[in-house]
Amino acid sequence: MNQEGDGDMKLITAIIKPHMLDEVRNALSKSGVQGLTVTEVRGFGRQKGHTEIYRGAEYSVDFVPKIKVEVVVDDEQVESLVATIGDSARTGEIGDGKIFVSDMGEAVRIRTGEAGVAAL
Amino acid sequence: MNQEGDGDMKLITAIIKPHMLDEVRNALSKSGVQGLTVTEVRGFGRQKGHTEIYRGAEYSVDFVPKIKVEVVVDDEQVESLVATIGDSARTGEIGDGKIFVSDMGEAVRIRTGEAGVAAL
Amino acid sequence: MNQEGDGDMKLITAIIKPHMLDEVRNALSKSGVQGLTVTEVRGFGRQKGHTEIYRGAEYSVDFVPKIKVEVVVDDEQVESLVATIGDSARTGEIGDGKIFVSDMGEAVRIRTGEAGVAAL
Amino acid sequence: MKPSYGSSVVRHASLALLFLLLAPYAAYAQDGPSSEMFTVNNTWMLVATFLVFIMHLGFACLESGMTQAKNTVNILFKNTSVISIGLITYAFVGFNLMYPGDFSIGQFFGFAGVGLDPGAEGNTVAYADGAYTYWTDFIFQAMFAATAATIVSGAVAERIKLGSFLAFTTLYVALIYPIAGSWKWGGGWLDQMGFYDFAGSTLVHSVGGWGALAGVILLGPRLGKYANGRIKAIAGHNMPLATIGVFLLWLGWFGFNGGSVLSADPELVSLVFVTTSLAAAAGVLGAMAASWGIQRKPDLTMILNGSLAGLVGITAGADVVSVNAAMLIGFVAGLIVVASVIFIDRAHLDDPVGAISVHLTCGIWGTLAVGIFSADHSFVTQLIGVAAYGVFSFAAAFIIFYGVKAAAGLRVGENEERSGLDVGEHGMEAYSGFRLVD
Amino acid sequence: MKPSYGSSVVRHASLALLFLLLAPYAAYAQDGPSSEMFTVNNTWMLVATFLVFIMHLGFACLESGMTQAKNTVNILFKNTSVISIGLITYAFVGFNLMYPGDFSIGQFFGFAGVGLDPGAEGNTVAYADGAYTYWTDFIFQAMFAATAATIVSGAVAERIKLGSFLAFTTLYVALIYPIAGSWKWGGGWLDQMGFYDFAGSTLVHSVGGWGALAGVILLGPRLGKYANGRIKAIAGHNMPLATIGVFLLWLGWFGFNGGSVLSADPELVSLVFVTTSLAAAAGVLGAMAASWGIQRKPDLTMILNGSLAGLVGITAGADVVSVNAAMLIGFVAGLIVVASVIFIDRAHLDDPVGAISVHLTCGIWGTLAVGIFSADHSFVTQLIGVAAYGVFSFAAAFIIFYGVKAAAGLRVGENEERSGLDVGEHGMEAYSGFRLVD
Amino acid sequence: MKPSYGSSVVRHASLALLFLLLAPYAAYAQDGPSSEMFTVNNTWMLVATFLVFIMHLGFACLESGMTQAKNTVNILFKNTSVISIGLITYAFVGFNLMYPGDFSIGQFFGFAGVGLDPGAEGNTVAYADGAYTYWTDFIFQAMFAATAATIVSGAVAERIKLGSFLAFTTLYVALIYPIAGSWKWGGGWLDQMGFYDFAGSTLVHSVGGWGALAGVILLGPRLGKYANGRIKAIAGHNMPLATIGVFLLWLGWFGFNGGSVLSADPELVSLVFVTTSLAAAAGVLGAMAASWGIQRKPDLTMILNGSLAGLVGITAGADVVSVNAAMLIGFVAGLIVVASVIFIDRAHLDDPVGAISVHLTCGIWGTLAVGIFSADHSFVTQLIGVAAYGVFSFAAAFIIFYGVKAAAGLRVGENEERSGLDVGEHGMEAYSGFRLVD
Ligand SMILES: Nc1ncnc2c1ncn2[C@@H]1O[C@H](COP(=O)(O)OP(=O)(O)O)[C@@H](O)[C@H]1O
Ligand SMILES: Nc1ncnc2c1ncn2[C@@H]1O[C@H](COP(=O)(O)OP(=O)(O)O)[C@@H](O)[C@H]1O
Ligand SMILES: Nc1ncnc2c1ncn2[C@@H]1O[C@H](COP(=O)(O)OP(=O)(O)O)[C@@H](O)[C@H]1O
Repeated sequence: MNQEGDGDMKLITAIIKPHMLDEVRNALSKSGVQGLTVTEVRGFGRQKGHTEIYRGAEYSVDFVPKIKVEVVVDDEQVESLVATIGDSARTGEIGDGKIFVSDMGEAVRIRTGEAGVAAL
Repeated sequence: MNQEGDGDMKLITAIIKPHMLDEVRNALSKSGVQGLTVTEVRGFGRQKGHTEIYRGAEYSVDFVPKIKVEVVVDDEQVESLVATIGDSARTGEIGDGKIFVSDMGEAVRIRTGEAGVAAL
Repeated sequence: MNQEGDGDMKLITAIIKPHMLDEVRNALSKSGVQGLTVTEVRGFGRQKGHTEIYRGAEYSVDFVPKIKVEVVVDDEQVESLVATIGDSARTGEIGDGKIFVSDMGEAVRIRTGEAGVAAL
Repeated sequence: MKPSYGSSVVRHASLALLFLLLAPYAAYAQDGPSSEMFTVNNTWMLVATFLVFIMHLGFACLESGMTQAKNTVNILFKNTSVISIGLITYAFVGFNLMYPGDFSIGQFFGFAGVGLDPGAEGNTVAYADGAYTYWTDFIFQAMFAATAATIVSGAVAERIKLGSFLAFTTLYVALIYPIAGSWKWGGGWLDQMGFYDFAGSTLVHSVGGWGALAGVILLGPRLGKYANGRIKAIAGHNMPLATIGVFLLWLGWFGFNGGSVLSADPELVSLVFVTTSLAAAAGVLGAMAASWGIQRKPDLTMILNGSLAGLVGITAGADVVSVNAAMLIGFVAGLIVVASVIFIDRAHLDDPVGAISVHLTCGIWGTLAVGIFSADHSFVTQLIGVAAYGVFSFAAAFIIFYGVKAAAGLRVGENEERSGLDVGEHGMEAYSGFRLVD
Repeated sequence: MKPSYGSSVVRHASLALLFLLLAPYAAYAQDGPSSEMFTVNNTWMLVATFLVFIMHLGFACLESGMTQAKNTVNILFKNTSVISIGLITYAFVGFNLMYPGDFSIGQFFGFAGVGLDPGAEGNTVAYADGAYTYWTDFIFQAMFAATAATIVSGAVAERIKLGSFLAFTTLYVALIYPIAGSWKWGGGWLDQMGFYDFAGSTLVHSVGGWGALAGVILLGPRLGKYANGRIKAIAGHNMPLATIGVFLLWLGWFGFNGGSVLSADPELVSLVFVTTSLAAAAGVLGAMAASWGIQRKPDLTMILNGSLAGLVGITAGADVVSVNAAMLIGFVAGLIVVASVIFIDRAHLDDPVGAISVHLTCGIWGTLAVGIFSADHSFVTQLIGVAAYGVFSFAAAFIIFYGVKAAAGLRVGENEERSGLDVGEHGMEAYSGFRLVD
Repeated sequence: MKPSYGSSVVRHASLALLFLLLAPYAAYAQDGPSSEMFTVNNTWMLVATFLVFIMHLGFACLESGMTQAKNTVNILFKNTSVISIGLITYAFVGFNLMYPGDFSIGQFFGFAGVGLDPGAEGNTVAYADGAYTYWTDFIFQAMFAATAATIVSGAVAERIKLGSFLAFTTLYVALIYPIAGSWKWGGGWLDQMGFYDFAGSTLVHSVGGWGALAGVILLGPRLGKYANGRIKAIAGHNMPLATIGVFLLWLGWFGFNGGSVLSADPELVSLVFVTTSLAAAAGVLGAMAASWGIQRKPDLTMILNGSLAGLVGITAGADVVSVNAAMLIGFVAGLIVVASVIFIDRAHLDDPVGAISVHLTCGIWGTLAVGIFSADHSFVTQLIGVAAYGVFSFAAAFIIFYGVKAAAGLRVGENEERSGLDVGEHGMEAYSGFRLVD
């Protein structure tokens, strides 16, 4: 693996409301992000699920549907992109979600074998 | 991003049996965890899939349904929470799953912009 | 947690084309990998979605279905496994995907409590 | 259809003729239909009744299949309720508003009183010249009644409050549909003018379609449907369900049209089967041509609409046009429905299932087609009928929807619309255990 | 229904009267029904037969829609098997147990021998006074037979072993249902006592419901259903499927009740169509009122149960109560079924689809309602019938289930129940390629 | 079935006898059927018509349920198109090719001209001796016609180009099916030889099955189906849908076989109901035994195929075999179909829904069974018929498919096949909003 790649990248993981995905993707696109990966997840947090009655019996929906957006970026972009995501995903209501940032050691583009930031 | 946040947090990722989710969530709630994210995944491991016959032809189901629980926590809580998860997810049978721990550099609450442990 | 485990492991995350999953899993199995976790995700990248017409109105499918393969491995295996994944997932077409590598601090087998590389 | 008593006598003239021709038993034919004929006629009308009943399942399947998964429970609830409300209100007031016997206000309105009463002869051969009993008459008509309201349901889906929709439905099906129906099938002014609508291209489908249009206008489009000047396609969630719906509707139409012969007359009922089937098939081909041409790829939902378009189109004249005309009417309906769906969408009228295009646009086409393809009917009279029903139904629906809106509001809140009416209105999911996206 | 030979003669008296009234051809009417009347009667009975057949699809859809996705294949397998086993065993023994002609043990038990034999006159007008042929008689009755076992299927779903269920079914449908049936429809002791059950509120639905109750008691609840003293709601996985099921059942009921007239008599069949439809509709409204009131939101599954409740309720008296009484019976059934579902759940009896509430509770209500709303029938006699069927069916079902449990076990293992019977019993998934949660 | 004019006279002899026996009104019976009998016969034939119609929904549901979710829209599109194309082409040429009246080339080919024309007597009692009208005759036959092409659709699913399939269908249904049909039902050479096929085990099902076989051979298997010498199971995506399909097919078969009596004759129609139902039920049990035995677990798709196998098997002789023979024919068909599915798969012929096994294998079995179980028919003649239809249908289908392949190609591209024909051919998803795996 190429050396320059090491430690130069970060993984930004954002847990957002499902209907904000288009906004976030648009905002990231405009900021030059060329790739990202999206997963449907369920969240448990301050935004509670709700209780419903089905055939007379109560049941609680503990988890709220969320979308996880993962994007691996060059170290330098992290701060601005975290801000971009935060701004585009914000509705101001509880449950807007979180953004996490962690280190990414290496990236490889499968098709070409390119590595590091060039692979993003 | 705020400084104190850096390096103070860990991401605990647990791969568990689907029907143990309620136990794990309850246990984590009791331990004070305020948020977590759940993903449906499929696992391949020592617990094998199975072979079935459909219309006379064999087919193998290689993957077993699993649940991935992700929770970002303050460094100090890691050890006890890993134990909590382990205890609550254990059935003693093969395929009970794994718990992974990695560093989490930063966390931001989208709604408020709070960062670091305060954002969890 | 046991000490030797610390820092000795890496998480390899590969985003691949769904129909290449069998190849990748086979290749990894042959290379001695004993466990991995798979998630259905949707990707946005150089491989674009497509535009369709439904009842006279255009709509764009922005995301392409992808599979995320996650495998936690002993540090020493990383390079060869990244190559293995790359080789088995490659079709040569755009959208073949990425492989990311990051540090994994700890691993625990829920059933036995074993930790570190022994837990994989 | 419908024993607009005047016309049914005319209709049965052909049957009478047949009797005369069948010489050997003419002796007793003079004395009216035999109990055997009464029994077979009535049996056919009851078969037609259960066929029309199953159309309500067809509507439920089509409407839920063509909308999003998160609103499915709500749609199924509405459709189950509409047929139930329709049957009960038709028993209390609808039947007697639609077939008042005597009109009290011109030939526009009459009411024969609350509830059902077969009277002394209601279930004998005397009631309808041996064609059916009073009970059969009622239940066949009752199955039709809820149809108009169900058509509205599709157009206003995915955003209307449950309670408000049910309030509208109750009033529309209990009062507006039967009053409008009395003008023709009840023997009112349009019947006397010579307006023709065999089984309800106008009386059922357009009446429903106008209600749908009023609802769509007052409700506004679904969130995001016409955001930023672009038209967003919101795909239906279950194509097999929608297809089941359409086939069940087609099946039911054999009773809808076939039963509107109001007897088991071999020639007429079989002719109606042929014109109905071929118009539906031609509608599929018309919509296939249009959608394959206009869109780049052939659209399943368009050919499903196409078959219904052909069916609605042939409904007004199924017993009076030729087989070739039936195919032409159906094919044109198939072309028209595709154009109409696209046009209505461009006009920013949000009709998730294409109800307005299928029932109103093609209902009008079918009614006018009688004036074009049947030498016995006048285009101008047909046009007057179309216009009269348009003005009355649209105005009535608009006023009711407006009143309900003022009283209780029509739309669910934004958050509810976004997360779906199933959880919002019913606290349930349609597909518990399935992973849904979006 | 059913040619409890005594009562069918009485029933047809009205038809005979009609003949007499239709003066001109009275001449040959004296000599019995014409071949035309025979043909139309028989045709109607065959239409009713295929309508009852489609109820089995209705049950399959309702039961699978109301349970979890992981048990769907198992439920579909059971339902497809039950109708098949039912038809075959009814041909071999059931028909001749239910209509033994002569009873051998009091008026409690008789058996006319193995297999089908129309005899010399079985397919002539002589067999049933021109109402139907022997073959029609058999096949119409055979379609009913499997119903009782299918009712049980819903209640014991999601945890019973396939083989054990099939063993129970075979015995229950081959022996218990027809023996019980012979008491009334076969002309046995309850028939002679004046007990009335037109189309089977008790003979079919309660018999099934008692079997369901026995099964539920012996099986115990699904894993986690009543854990920690709390009642856990386990939602059905496919509401469109459940709704299709209910509409198909309602459709089939036109044959179930309409065919139980046992001829195409215009007045009676059409009356039965009206009472049946209005009771179902009123059942929906009753359940809507109850569920909207008790729960905070209107529950689709409750109004689906409500329509079935109305249908089961009207089944005992569909031909002898007034139209207004039919609506009342249906509405009350709709209220009752909601209360019963909640009550049975609180009693920790785990019935995933509400089969006991729909078929047993409302079956009893419907049977008693005949004693209340029909002047010609005694409440006490109705009560005796209800009790007699209850004791016999419950005991028989309990014994059979108990025996099967002792021999082979009733429940699948915990792991199998958790991962679903589809994989466990069949090695298949119902929705391959769909992402399921849980 | 079918008025192969010769045989229908023979068939109606039994009816005539009945008339004679019913002494009192024999007076006018001499003059031909009464208008009442004409009406009830015709009504039954129309009921049979709508039952056959609903089989097309059955095929659509079964075929889409047994294949992958990503090809569902394509399959629904094909099925909706096939019935529509079938009806229209049958009106233009099919009916007059199948019932040419006079043959022009030996007893092999005749054509009565383009389009429909009832003539002067077409809708009177004179047309078919009071059994049905010309319109009924046409529409009943037309509903059958598209069936053969639909059978092909299932076998070639998940990889055939839409346009190429529609081209094949149009030719096969417009020309090949009716020409082949004329040999027996049109009164051609096989009819004169004494070949018997009551409702189409060979004329409909095998003709479709041979077409399916030709298509499967020319198309090749789905990607990955037989990779590396192993047989990969590709599971169907929606078992409730497949089950709905099979029950609707069974339902429709009451019209398919019951209508093939070509009158409402009480004895014959009711016998056919009994043989048809019991054969289907026995087919389920046969397939259950085979699949539970051979595979380790009972396979739902196999018992679904089993019921169809029983139905196809009984179709050739439903009116001429005993009830016990019907059960045996059905049970054996159930065994055979399981063996055939496995055998065909091992022969690397990729038939996703088992169409060849159900329709061809069991169609042959059913046709030969007439020679075995009916004393009045010759096994050798049956064999000749089977062979003749095999040679002609397979060759014709092969040539058409080959021509279409040369002209436009048969298979979609690999990428399209992988991502599904729904997006590739139609730009749509069947289950928008559902998370699909794979
Ligand atoms: N500590 C955590 N670790 C992982 N995911 C979390 C954590 N806390 C919250 N989340 C995710 O973020 C989502 C939003 O959090 P929540 O507490 O509901 O609202 P807010 O972000 O507005 O405080 C949750 O549904 C969950 O998916
Ligand atoms: N090295 C690994 N990397 C990622 N996930 C793993 C790894 N090993 C196991 N898993 C996940 O953990 C699950 C359980 O592992 P398995 O080997 O079946 O049982 P056990 O944890 O009891 O040894 C697997 O299904 C898989 O999802
Ligand atoms: N920077 C990134 N961060 C996270 N995921 C990415 C990133 N770039 C690409 N991906 C994922 O990889 C997939 C393939 O990338 P794409 O650009 O389409 O093709 P290629 O890998 O051939 O360049 C995308 O669909 C997306 O899921």
